[in-house]
Amino acid sequence: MADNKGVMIFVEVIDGKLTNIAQELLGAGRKLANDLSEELSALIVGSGVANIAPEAIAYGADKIYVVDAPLLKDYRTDAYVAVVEKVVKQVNPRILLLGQTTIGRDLAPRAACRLITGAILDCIALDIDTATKQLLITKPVYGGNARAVYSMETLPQVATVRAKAMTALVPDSSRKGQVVIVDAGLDPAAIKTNVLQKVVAETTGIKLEDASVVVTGGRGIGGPEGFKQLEELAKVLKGAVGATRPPCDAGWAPDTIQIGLTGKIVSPYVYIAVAVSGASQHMAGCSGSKNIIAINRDAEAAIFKEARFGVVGDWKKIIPAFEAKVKELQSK
Amino acid sequence: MDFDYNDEQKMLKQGAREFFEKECPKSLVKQMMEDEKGNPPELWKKMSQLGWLGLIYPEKYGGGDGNMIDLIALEEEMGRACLPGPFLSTVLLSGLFILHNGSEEQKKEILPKIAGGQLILTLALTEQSDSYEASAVSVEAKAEKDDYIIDGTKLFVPDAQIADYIICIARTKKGDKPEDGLTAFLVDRKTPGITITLLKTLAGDKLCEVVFNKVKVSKKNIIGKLDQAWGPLQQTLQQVKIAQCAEMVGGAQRALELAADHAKKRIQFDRPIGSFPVIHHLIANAMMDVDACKFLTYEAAWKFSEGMPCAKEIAMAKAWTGEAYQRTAAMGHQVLGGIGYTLDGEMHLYFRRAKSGELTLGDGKFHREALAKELGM
Amino acid sequence: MLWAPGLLGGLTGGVQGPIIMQHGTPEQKKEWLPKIAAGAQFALGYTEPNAGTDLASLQIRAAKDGNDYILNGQKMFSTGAHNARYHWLAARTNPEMPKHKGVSMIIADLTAPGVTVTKLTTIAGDRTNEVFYDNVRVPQTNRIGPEGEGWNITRSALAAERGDLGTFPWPKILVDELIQYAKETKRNGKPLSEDPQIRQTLAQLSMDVSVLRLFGRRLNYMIEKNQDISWSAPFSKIFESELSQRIANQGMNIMGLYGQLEQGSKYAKLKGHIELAYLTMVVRSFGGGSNLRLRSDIATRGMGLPREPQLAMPVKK
Amino acid sequence: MNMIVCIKQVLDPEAPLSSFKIDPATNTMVPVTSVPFVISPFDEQAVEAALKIKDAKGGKITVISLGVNLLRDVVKKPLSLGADELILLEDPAFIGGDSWSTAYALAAAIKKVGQFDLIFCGRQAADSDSGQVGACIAEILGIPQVSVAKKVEAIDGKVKVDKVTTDGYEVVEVPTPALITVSNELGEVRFATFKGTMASKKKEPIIWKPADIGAEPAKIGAAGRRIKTRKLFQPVRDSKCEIIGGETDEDKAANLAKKLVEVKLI
Repeated sequence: MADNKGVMIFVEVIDGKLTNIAQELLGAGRKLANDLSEELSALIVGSGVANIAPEAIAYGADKIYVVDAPLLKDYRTDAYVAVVEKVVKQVNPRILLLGQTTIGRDLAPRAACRLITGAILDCIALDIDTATKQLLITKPVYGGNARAVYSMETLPQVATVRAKAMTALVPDSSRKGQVVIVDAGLDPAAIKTNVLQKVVAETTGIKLEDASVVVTGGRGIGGPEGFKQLEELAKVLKGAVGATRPPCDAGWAPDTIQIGLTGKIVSPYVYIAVAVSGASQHMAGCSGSKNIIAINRDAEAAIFKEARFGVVGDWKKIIPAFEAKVKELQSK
Repeated sequence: MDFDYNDEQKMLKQGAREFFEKECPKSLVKQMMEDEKGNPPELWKKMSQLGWLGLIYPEKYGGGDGNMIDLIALEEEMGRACLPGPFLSTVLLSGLFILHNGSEEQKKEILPKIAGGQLILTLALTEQSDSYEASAVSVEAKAEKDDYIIDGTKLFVPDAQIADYIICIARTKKGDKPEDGLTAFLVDRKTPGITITLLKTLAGDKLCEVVFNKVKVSKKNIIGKLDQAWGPLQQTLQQVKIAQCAEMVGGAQRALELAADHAKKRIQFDRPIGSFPVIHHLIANAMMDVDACKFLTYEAAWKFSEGMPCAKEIAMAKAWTGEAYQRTAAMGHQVLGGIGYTLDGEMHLYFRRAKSGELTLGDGKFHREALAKELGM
Repeated sequence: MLWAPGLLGGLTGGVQGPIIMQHGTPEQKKEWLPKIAAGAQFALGYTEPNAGTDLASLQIRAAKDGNDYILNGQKMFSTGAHNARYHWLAARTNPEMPKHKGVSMIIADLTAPGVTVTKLTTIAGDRTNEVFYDNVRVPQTNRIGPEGEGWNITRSALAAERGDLGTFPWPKILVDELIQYAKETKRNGKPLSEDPQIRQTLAQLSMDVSVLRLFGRRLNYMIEKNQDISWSAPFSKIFESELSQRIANQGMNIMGLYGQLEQGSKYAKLKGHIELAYLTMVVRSFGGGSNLRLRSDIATRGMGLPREPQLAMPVKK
Repeated sequence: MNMIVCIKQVLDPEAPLSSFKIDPATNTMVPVTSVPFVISPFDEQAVEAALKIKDAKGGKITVISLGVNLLRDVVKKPLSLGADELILLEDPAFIGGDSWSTAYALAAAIKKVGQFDLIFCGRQAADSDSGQVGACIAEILGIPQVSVAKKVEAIDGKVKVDKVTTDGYEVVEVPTPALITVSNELGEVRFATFKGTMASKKKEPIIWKPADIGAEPAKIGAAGRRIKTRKLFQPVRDSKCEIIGGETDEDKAANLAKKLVEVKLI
């Protein structure tokens, strides 16, 4: 398929809005398209999503393909793969990018397999090899201990991109673009997946991904009571509480606040890591933080290698005293 | 003899490692050092459900039909985890003594309950004279109709504070030799006249003073033959020592790993301290020392499980392992410096246990002397 | 001498066969394996005046000339070279390459023109040799393994040698002799074996001998299973050489004044073995690679400790 | 209920970073003797998901793994937990593959097994972190998939899956046969009983070579790769951490608060 051209972004929409990751992907896609001197297109799939097109154009897309059908209301693998297959075969992009999200990680490998090409998931950097026009895809491997750079000869080159790895453009509502409506052409009988229920975990206070201060507890917190203490501190700092994987697995903290390779990716202004050793699997979820503050009693813990400020000591003594002092200073 | 465990034993060992990492973290170990009971009941129950408490017993007594090599594979991981609780006293000292010497009725009554985690037992042998020799047993049991009356004080009895039964080794006859005239009684701990005092120990393991003040025990509660407990008891102790060596092997191996890990991470003079030849030498010596422990223990266990004579091998394993574990943990403290000495650290747990392990069931000197006898000297 | 032939045998035999099996060409196997089987004597040629355990510093040159190499340089401590026919030699075939890369393994004929073997005597009275090469011609077909791979091949050879050194039976023989001696010898009217201190010492040495035996058997086990022995092979060598010294030293203490009598002397006990061992065994902690260096190897390879950083110093000319 | 679980043997991902080394010449990780091999943790959870269904409904669990030098004491673990059969695709031709060529071989083996209702995979392997093999197998076999499950329930010809999403979970239903990838949210995995471990001795693995599963040589292992590894490297960490001191932990805490206010972080 030597006539493959352009970069296509699979755009996710939540509650009628372009998601952050979609904005970031459009920013990254714009740059790649410029490097290739080719077009940047966006694929919007869903039910009642056509009105998103102008926003996607404002964020950098040249051409928008909209597949809008009631059957596409919920993400269902079989339906979405069929749609992606149809549009990609019609447009023949050189590159197809998706977000490393619940949808992207499910859709990308299956769609790539069907299109007889390869995919790389959870990338953090994308470049063009100018000699071959191939996409060079950087991805953390070995639980974040190493990075690999991959490429592929098959087209389109499919990749999913980790949240916050790319930067969105400043939206420009004066940008012009073309909108193409594509018929889903789905046979309802071929869709075997049913979404019975969606359960949203309750979150109190500030959403973890949006918080400018995150207080995270690790294995060393030792139990659910400790997380209550961290919540208090987070309240004082107007932030949110996160956790590494072990406390979530142990049930001390809900799964939805897990930060790391297999959890959420956050990049707050201040990240306070309490009794967190700094394993690569966890750092994969927070290394984008602007200022990491480590509190750990093991002076040799890896977290200190990533931190700007560190305190070596027992968090049980440090956290209450820290909270008290912060309150005192805030009241002045 | 194999220098490696077979696949299933490796699986048992790895599974035990993961289990203890999760269920027996060092915070629990430290808590149990302070705790009077010293045995977290949930952990004991889970070990029972995994079939570990009955591993070494035959299936007909609720056991797993495991052999000595299976047992030491598990013991290594218990040592690595610094497992608290009465495994040695209940499952090994008492359970094995009953298995090898008890009546069919006693075995059917007690062993399944040990395997099932419902009964805690201990064996009371040592006294104030601080010796594992037969001559050191002075607690007396005098016949009175269908009963015996036990009188005297046992010391350094492990886990007596939580035991349901105590197997008391008492003198029933003054024979020509001190080995003659000793009998094993299965005593309900709640029998009137028993007073138990918990002693404070180096490793936080639970050693007790058990005072028998005219304690009445039925003749039916004799385990094995009247007046002839000493020989069978020695055989059980031999088997227990092999298991205990394996526990120390696991601890020593972990102490070595902790030291090596620290040496790789700790930066001084702009390089990891592990790159200094002096640290290489400490670690290399400990590697050889720990391997020596392993192979001596494996050889003893193998000969035992093959039914071959192994008194020499057991003496060597116990003498070497006790001392080498202590050397290794002391080396660990040297490498870790101040961090190892804080109570937050783990090294001190191994350092404490190394010494208590060395002293329990006979130290290096005791076993070198035993070996000298075996060598015909 | 009880152990000296064993000592030499260990250094000269048993190493080459497995290496030729592993690295040799079919022709080389055909040529050398029958010769080794028939008892051809090899002397080892690793050490040089400026290269001890650090084989990478060796300087003996093997320059290509047609189908031959021309050897020039000197080897030291080549034990048995005065009796052996062949020299198992590490030589520098490419001086341009980094020091680990330019070394090849070559079998030289010690009777070839240009070879001079001169005697060196150790403090124990053992003979070892210096071997000088002056434009000695060796066919390139005598190179074992690829050119420049000598370092790797040598490492496996040294591992074999270090394991081999450890499997000797004589520490056990000596300890058994000492136990017998203690049982039979009375001091102040009591057998030595009743002295608690001596009982403890001999029991400990006897344990040590068991550990040595187990180290040797474990090594064989690992070789059979094709496991990496590079770090465990030295266990035997270190342990045995140091145990030998302990046996000799403590044996002397047990035997008291008699311990110092040489074999053949009036009143000498145990054929003077302990006296000879006392002198001989000191050598063993540095033969086949110094124990200090081996300990670093063990810790770095076996436990993954970092190596000591190399100082950037110019190689001596 | 016939179930198949795909597992991968990996170097222990919990091993300390200090034992992690890369050979830049071959772009591969250098195995260190002190780091053991284990079953990739998400794959263990996949085994657990299958065992839970077997507990509830009965059935047969066949475990498949692919590689060379697969350590029996590692890959036999599912047998000790209650799986029934172990198939090893053990041949040098199978290794060096990417997600696609690995999935191709596994799918071929699954076709040879024949009868199956559910296939379980871990959400991603702990070494490559690729996370695609499950989806590729499902695509090759033409069956539905559900990714990142935390709960799996089998109900007559259907499977109900709690699928983890960013802010909670979705309950998804698909007809069987289907493929499910399993995540750590499934919860704790069981430990083998002593009897289970010893019983696994009698279950010898079945070894299949490429020809046994009718795999085209050009599509398996390194030959079948679509993805090329250009480079593997370790990121450099060079942050300079300022350690806040103090007499006691409380002092350190107060000093930290002062410092953070001073540099306007809070």
